[in-house]
Amino acid sequence: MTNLLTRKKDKVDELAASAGHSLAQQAIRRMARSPVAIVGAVITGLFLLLAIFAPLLAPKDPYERYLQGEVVLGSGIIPGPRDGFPLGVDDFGRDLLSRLLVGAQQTLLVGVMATLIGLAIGMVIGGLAGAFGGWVDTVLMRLVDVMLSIPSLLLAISVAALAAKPNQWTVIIAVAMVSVPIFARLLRGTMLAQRGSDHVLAATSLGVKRHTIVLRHMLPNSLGPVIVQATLTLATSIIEAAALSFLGLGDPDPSRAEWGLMLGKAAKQFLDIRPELAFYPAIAIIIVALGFTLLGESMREALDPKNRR
Amino acid sequence: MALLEVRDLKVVFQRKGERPFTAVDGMSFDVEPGQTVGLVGESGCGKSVTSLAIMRLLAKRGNKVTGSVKFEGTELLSLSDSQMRDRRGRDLGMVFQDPLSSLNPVIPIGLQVTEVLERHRGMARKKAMVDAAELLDKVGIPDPNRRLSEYPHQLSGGMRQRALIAIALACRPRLLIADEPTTALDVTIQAQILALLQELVRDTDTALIMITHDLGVVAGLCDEVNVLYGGRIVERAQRHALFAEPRHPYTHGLLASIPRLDAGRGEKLVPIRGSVADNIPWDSGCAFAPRCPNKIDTCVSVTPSLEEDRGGLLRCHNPVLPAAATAGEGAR
Amino acid sequence: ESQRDAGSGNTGTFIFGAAGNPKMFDPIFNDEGETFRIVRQMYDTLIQNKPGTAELEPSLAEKWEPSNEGKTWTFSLRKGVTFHDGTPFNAAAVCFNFDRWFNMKGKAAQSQMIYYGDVFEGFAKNEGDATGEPVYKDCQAKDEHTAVLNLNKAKGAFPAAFTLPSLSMSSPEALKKYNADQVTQTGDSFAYNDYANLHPTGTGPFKFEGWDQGKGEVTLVRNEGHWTKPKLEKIIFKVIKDENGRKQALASGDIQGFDYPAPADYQLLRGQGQNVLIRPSFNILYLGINQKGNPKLQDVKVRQALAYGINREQFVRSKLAEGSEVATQFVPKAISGYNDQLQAIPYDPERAKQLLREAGAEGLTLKFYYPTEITRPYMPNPADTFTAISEDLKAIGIKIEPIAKPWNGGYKDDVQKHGKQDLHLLGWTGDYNDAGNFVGTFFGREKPEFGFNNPELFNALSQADGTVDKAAQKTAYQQVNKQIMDYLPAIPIAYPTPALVVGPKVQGMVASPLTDERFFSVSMG
Amino acid sequence: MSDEVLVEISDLKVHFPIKHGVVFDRTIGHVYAVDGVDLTIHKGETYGLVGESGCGKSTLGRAMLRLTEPTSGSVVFDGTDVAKLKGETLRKARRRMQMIFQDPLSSLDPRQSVESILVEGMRAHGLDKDKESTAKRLRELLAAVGLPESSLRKYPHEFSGGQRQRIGIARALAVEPDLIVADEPVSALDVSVQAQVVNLLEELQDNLGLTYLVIAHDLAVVRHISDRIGVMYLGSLVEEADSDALYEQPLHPYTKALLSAIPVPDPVVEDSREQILLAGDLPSPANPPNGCRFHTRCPWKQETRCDTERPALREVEGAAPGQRVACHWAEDIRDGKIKPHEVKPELVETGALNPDVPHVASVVEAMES
Amino acid sequence: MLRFIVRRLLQAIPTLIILSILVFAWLRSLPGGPAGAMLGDKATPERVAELNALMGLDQPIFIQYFKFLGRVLTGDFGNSLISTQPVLSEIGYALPATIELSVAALILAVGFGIPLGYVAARFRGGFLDNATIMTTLVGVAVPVFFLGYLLQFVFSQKLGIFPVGGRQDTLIGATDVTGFAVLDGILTQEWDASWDALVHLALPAAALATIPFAVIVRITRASVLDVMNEDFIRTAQSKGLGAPVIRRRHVLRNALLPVATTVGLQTGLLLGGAVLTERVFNINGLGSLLAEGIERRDYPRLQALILLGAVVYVLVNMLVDISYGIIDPRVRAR
Ligand SMILES: Nc1ncnc2c1ncn2[C@@H]1O[C@H](COP(=O)(O)OP(=O)(O)OP(=O)(O)O)[C@@H](O)[C@H]1O
Ligand SMILES: Nc1ncnc2c1ncn2[C@@H]1O[C@H](COP(=O)(O)OP(=O)(O)OP(=O)(O)O)[C@@H](O)[C@H]1O
Ligand SMILES: [Mg+2]
Ligand SMILES: [Mg+2]
Repeated sequence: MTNLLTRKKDKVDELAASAGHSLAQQAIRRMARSPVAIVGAVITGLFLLLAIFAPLLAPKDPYERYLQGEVVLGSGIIPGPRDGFPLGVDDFGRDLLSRLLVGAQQTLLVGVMATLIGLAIGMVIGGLAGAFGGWVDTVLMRLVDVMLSIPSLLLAISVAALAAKPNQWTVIIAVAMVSVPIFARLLRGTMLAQRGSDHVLAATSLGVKRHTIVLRHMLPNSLGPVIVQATLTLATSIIEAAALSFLGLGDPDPSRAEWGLMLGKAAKQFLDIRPELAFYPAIAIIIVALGFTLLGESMREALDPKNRR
Repeated sequence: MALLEVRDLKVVFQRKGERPFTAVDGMSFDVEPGQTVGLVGESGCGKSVTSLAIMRLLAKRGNKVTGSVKFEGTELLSLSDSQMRDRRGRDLGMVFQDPLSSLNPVIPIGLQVTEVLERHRGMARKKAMVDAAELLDKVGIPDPNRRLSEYPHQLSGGMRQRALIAIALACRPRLLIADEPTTALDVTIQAQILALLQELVRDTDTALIMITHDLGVVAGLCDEVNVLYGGRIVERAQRHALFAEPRHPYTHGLLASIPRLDAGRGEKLVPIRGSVADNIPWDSGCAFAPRCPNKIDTCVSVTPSLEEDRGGLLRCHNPVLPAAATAGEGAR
Repeated sequence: ESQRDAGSGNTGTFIFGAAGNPKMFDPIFNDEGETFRIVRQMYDTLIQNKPGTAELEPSLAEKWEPSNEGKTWTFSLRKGVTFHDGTPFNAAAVCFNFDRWFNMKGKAAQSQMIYYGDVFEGFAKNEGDATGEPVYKDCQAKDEHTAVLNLNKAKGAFPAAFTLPSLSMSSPEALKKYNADQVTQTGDSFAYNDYANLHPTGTGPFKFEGWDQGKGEVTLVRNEGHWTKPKLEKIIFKVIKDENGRKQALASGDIQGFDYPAPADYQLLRGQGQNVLIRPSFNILYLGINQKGNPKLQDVKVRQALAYGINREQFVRSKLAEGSEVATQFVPKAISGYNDQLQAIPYDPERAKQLLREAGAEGLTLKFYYPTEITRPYMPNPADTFTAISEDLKAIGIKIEPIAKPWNGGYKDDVQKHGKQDLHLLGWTGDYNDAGNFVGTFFGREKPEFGFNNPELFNALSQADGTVDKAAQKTAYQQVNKQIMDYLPAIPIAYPTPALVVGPKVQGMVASPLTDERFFSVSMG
Repeated sequence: MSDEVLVEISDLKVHFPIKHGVVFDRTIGHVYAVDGVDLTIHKGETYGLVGESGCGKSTLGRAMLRLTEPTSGSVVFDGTDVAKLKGETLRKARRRMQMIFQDPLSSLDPRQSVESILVEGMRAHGLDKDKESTAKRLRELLAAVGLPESSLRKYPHEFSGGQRQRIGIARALAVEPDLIVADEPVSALDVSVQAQVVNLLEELQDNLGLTYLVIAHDLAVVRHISDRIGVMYLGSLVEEADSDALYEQPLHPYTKALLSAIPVPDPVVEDSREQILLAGDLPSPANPPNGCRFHTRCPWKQETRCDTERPALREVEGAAPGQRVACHWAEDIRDGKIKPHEVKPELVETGALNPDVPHVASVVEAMES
Repeated sequence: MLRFIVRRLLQAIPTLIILSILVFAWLRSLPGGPAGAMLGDKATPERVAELNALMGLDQPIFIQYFKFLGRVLTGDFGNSLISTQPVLSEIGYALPATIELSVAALILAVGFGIPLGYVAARFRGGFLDNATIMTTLVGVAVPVFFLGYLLQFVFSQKLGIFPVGGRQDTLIGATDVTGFAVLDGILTQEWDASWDALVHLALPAAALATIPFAVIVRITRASVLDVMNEDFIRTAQSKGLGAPVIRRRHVLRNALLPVATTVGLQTGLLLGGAVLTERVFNINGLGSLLAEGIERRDYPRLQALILLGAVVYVLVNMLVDISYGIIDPRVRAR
């Protein structure tokens, strides 16, 4: 409004300009200097590699019950580490190491799919609200308000419980629903801000078609925070899925090698007799969630104009 | 002895992983009691940093301030933090550019004024409130008693700036630093504020450092003007001398590039080419050289020093000759 | 100043960790274990099970005699017994109880009286469309201490059914005073009256003192005059919903016992000095087969293949508690009618594959249902059970489509009503010593759960049930059990042994196959 | 410059509803941003619009281009009423009217290269027929605004403020408009750079025969580039005159005050200048004073008419041709019959309707913005 | 101010109406249905059908909804299927435990989070700052239930410092006045009972507090940093005010605005976290009511709890809005 307040901003950008080329490149450069970002990127990178190549890396078949004959739960016996089973076996005599490795793949699948679905739905809602404003916005945001007002875990539980035929996707969708309102609000906020911005006005006055403006100007410029949020959501999704497993609303195939499932089960049943069964997947989850969080936070930091000074 | 003596003031910003950046590069000037000294220059030339360095309001880390700032003979830069706090607000007042963001949005105006009275005059809140109302009245805020309990957002821009001035002048400081006090305001309001400042300074014999990028403001207000470029003073003169015969090509360029209300309309403006971003560091030559119409070979190899020139100071190898009033021609 | 009793840390207090809140304490409306455990301490039944067995022994009735081909039962009642409210227990009170149940009004009440329905089948005035002809006819107080019960037909369930905690004797005075019969419907549920919630009044060894729902504690105190001379001063049932929580509370001495510890923890618990009391099995865990689900399953060879393909031995050893055994038939050993000639089908994957080949059922894909969010005495961990069995089946070349359903989220509907499954996990805990309570319930008629129609089998079962002579009945059921195993409508997996764990100081606790533990004999050392 | 009229605005009003409500928002008032403006712009001329912040200059400019919906009134552009166009016809019509914005950075999409910025408008109107001609056109545009060809691949943040403004101008020129509305085109720029842009605008006008509406609060700049100037106060025009005439003989008290308030970079002038200091602030456009909008601050305010009757824009006898003023007492003031007097500043009520305070429905929303 | 409050109240109504529709629709579409759940082990298809007819579940859906709404508005949520007790009284019994837990967690989170966030901001970039940030990042990455077990394992099983679970020692025989164990002990001067309750609270509250704590630390830090960069802080410094005054009067108050909002938004997290924490620590609160309700499909209880959760959430956020209004005059102006 007051025309000279922009002076400050201008200077900031002048500085930014001196740094290099595109905005994304600058952000990446800033991140490359931050140890937090590096740690985050390394963790997530390793995790991704692990997930992709898990079947090749796993020394044994994660579903084969090698030592089941030696498991006697009634006497609290689950064989520990030994030759060929560096971390021991689980309560079905399956190789724990292989299960953990293959579990990375399942965990990634749950995390990524949940985030993507949440992102997709959230972006449709937020995008529509932000692009059209007015009553579309009002109606959609009320809906989002309601979703927000149900505690996230409750929402996930509700969705999971609703499934007629629970399967792996139940969990994914349940977890995805939690992030829908977050993405929707975020995108809507930035889109609305874009709506009034000068460059959108400029495009309008050039006679650019409306949908082109929305898709080419408003949306891309609103994506930064959304991408950051998505990275953070990946972390929470993995944890949330674990919580659902813990509450018994997880994957219907209980033998699937998935960290949340493994942790949920072991934390309940074997914490006293073989705590490793819970600790290994827990540590894996914590590290991966931490990796995504670190990456997301440093991305947020790097993209934040305030930090460019 | 001058009220304020700034000698060889230098501010270097140093961020981890970045090249050190010299924002203020050996600034020296004096301010006599009652005198109004102008600091003019374009955005980024170091005006604000200079004022903040004098007030010692720069962040504790990330920068290095060297040189000397003597206030009534006391070296401010070597005072302890608490000694300096005792001076700020009492001996040195300051008014900032953006009156909205410079006032705390969640505290009533009254408290923001009394705060300084309580701090330096040891007044009780009640008494301070009475004084605060008087102050607001003096800076021309109507219905001051009511305004005391209002919040900044309830005031208009001009009123906010008046409130800020009231705060700065509450303890009758000997020196007031005004950093672009009118930049965010409309011309009619700017006129009010400038008139107010002028009046207050005159009435109380306060010295004023006026920081602005608007040469017009300087022309009406200042006794002595310092023109800054790239963190250094490039020209200093009494205001009449400066406007009548600008010697530095930069000063000259500035004057030629702004449309004057009283000039004929047909005259073409003469811009300075390039922009501030094009300047080069002072250490290998004249920072203005890349944009200078009067550039000679020496300019890029020898750093000019600030030298006496017709009663003022000038930092230029090839100053504008009084006759060559149109030397800036063809700048583009 | 505080009013609480100073006697905290009282050794006469036994704190038992319950897995869930009780419903309310009117026995006739109850149907689940957490409540029955408390009800058993407050009430007596006419006949009871001898501690640690499924044999009958006197309780409120000192003698019971069938006559008229099992249609009349004469009870000689214990003398000198009073209800907790001081009113005397006599034949009139017995008849009052039977009449009360028989005459219960309101559909709500009727649909909540599950055990009554199972045993007596109908009411004086049936409401709704589901209940059948009543078995109960009338009850006469022949004298103060003789009650005569007349039935419309004989049933194999008697007299064992008189031990059901649902059929406990309540004080007629208290029932009337606290409007026990007023059951109201509110929204999607029912509400019971003060009798059930605040003033349960029986004759049992312990009296109701209070139910602190905030803390989840039910407190009972000793009934001084009870003929069993109960030793404990006080019993507190403390709700600890989490399995781990109960375990840890026991370890830290917060509680002195809890039910159904996980098999995996037995060793640990014993290491802490706790007593793990293993109940003789009175359960059956089976793998259900729905022949309508997949036509291939109608071939007995395929069903046999499944049976040969499951390594039940290993499952029982590695996943179930000690004392559990591989099932040979659909009734557990303790039941009269158990056929000890029958051998468990051995694990023989090669044979299984061959049978499948013979039946032309290679590459069979089966929808395998299992319940979640539940543990049952016969199935401590459904997911594990499912995993073990499905992995075995996969190994003989059957493809499994796992379908998990919450127990209360439609699992039973799906498998028992709609028969959506090909295979499913289920089991049964006996209510009293009666083979018909097992096999009759499973295979007594055509059911969507199993999807077969075998009139021969149905007939044999109904004849066995109608046999009044106990010895003859036993033989009949042994026959039927063999018949079932030949036909193999489902696969019996195991007889699990649910356990009970008590702290080192607890003495005199006797584990019952029917989970019918009465705490009168318990004391704190 | 010709006498041919390019734009004719009559009785244009833009009122922004102020929404506020318990459950559903109701309109509880209006911001009278533009409140009955008549204005004519001739082909090839530069019309300057000045006034204090918030007086409705930008809104007027935007309404003219239908970037803001006018509440009533008409904007006839070269024979067609822009205010009534719809859909595709409106979109097509936009080609001939372009805008330059105050903030050169925020008006450029940070993710678009200069090339794509420039081509976008051409594409929207089918002007990018083939690659070659487009490339040629781009070169022309860059040359016209004085940017090197290498700029095409660069992104907005890689340029200095002045250069960015040139990109903005090039973007407007790309669709070969007849009219350009420049909303404070230089106020975000450093003084030394301002002149470059001002000169560029003038040059382009000479070469391309453009018509400008230049909006600025800096009267000196406006006067420098404009042929005619309209002075706005609180949503309406108070005076309109040829550039020189306005300076020579301002008729409206507000114009006088405005002119006298502008500092001149010349101590001699400054020392001798007679200033008319206005009291108080611009009243809120949501709650404009009755009668003459300026009467609350007018040193020449009279007992009668001023606070009751809204003066229309009219020609005054003896004034320069084309000079119009909205003041009841313009002649008397000019002739010195009425003397200025002191004005007590009035409180300007801000608060609920204060446009400075962004309206948000909830705290969550506030956090996001 | 009053108008502001009323407005916020009224604004919550549409949200709650939509919510009630959603909850209703959700419950009706769950498999199994209340009858099946009610009959439990012995549910036969016939009995289920009978019971459904009885409870009007065969009526048109909108009639069911309006009946449902009518009951909800009169506070009648029916009886729990599991316990047969009125849901409202069940909630009444469970509420104190959850409030006690959540408040304790919130106190921990706020009490430690804000000072730590502030200190981290003050020593930005220093060791303390980095350590704090790392801690909070790790804190968010640990699943709550696992953390609970971990705390239990270390502090009660191995070290024996804290009790494993529950709210109070059974045998301490505390007098029940309000249902709030700590408060009751104070009211009746049973200090040992109060202390015992507090000791029982420590671990679950700590587990539940981790995530809100981490979030609050980071928000506080960020917002303090933001405020410290504001112009008005420079104004305050130029007045010569001492650092403590600036901190208290200028920094903290402005910095608390976003923190207050965050705290409001955390209530949702707390309710969700309580489900996990209460289960691990054997606390008979709303969370365990809920967990049990979901497990056993206790429809009356579930609908009441979800509605309650949302109402609490909406109300808390309204309170936050109002407190925002108190702290920030700019909000009040509207
Ligand atoms: N805290 C800081 N860290 C690093 N560089 C800074 C900092 N503050 C200012 N600078 C740089 O110092 C130079 C001088 O800044 P200063 O604020 O003094 O300019 P100015 O003359 O006041 O400009 P304006 O007219 O825009 O206010 C600028 O290049 C600026 O980017
Ligand atoms: N979209 C809008 N909704 C509501 N009010 C608006 C809107 N746009 C502008 N206004 C209000 O209309 C009035 C005129 O605004 P406008 O931007 O036209 O002023 P201006 O003269 O351009 O001011 P400036 O010099 O600050 O740019 C202001 O009070 C402003 O707050
Ligand atoms: Mg500055
Ligand atoms: Mg504008």
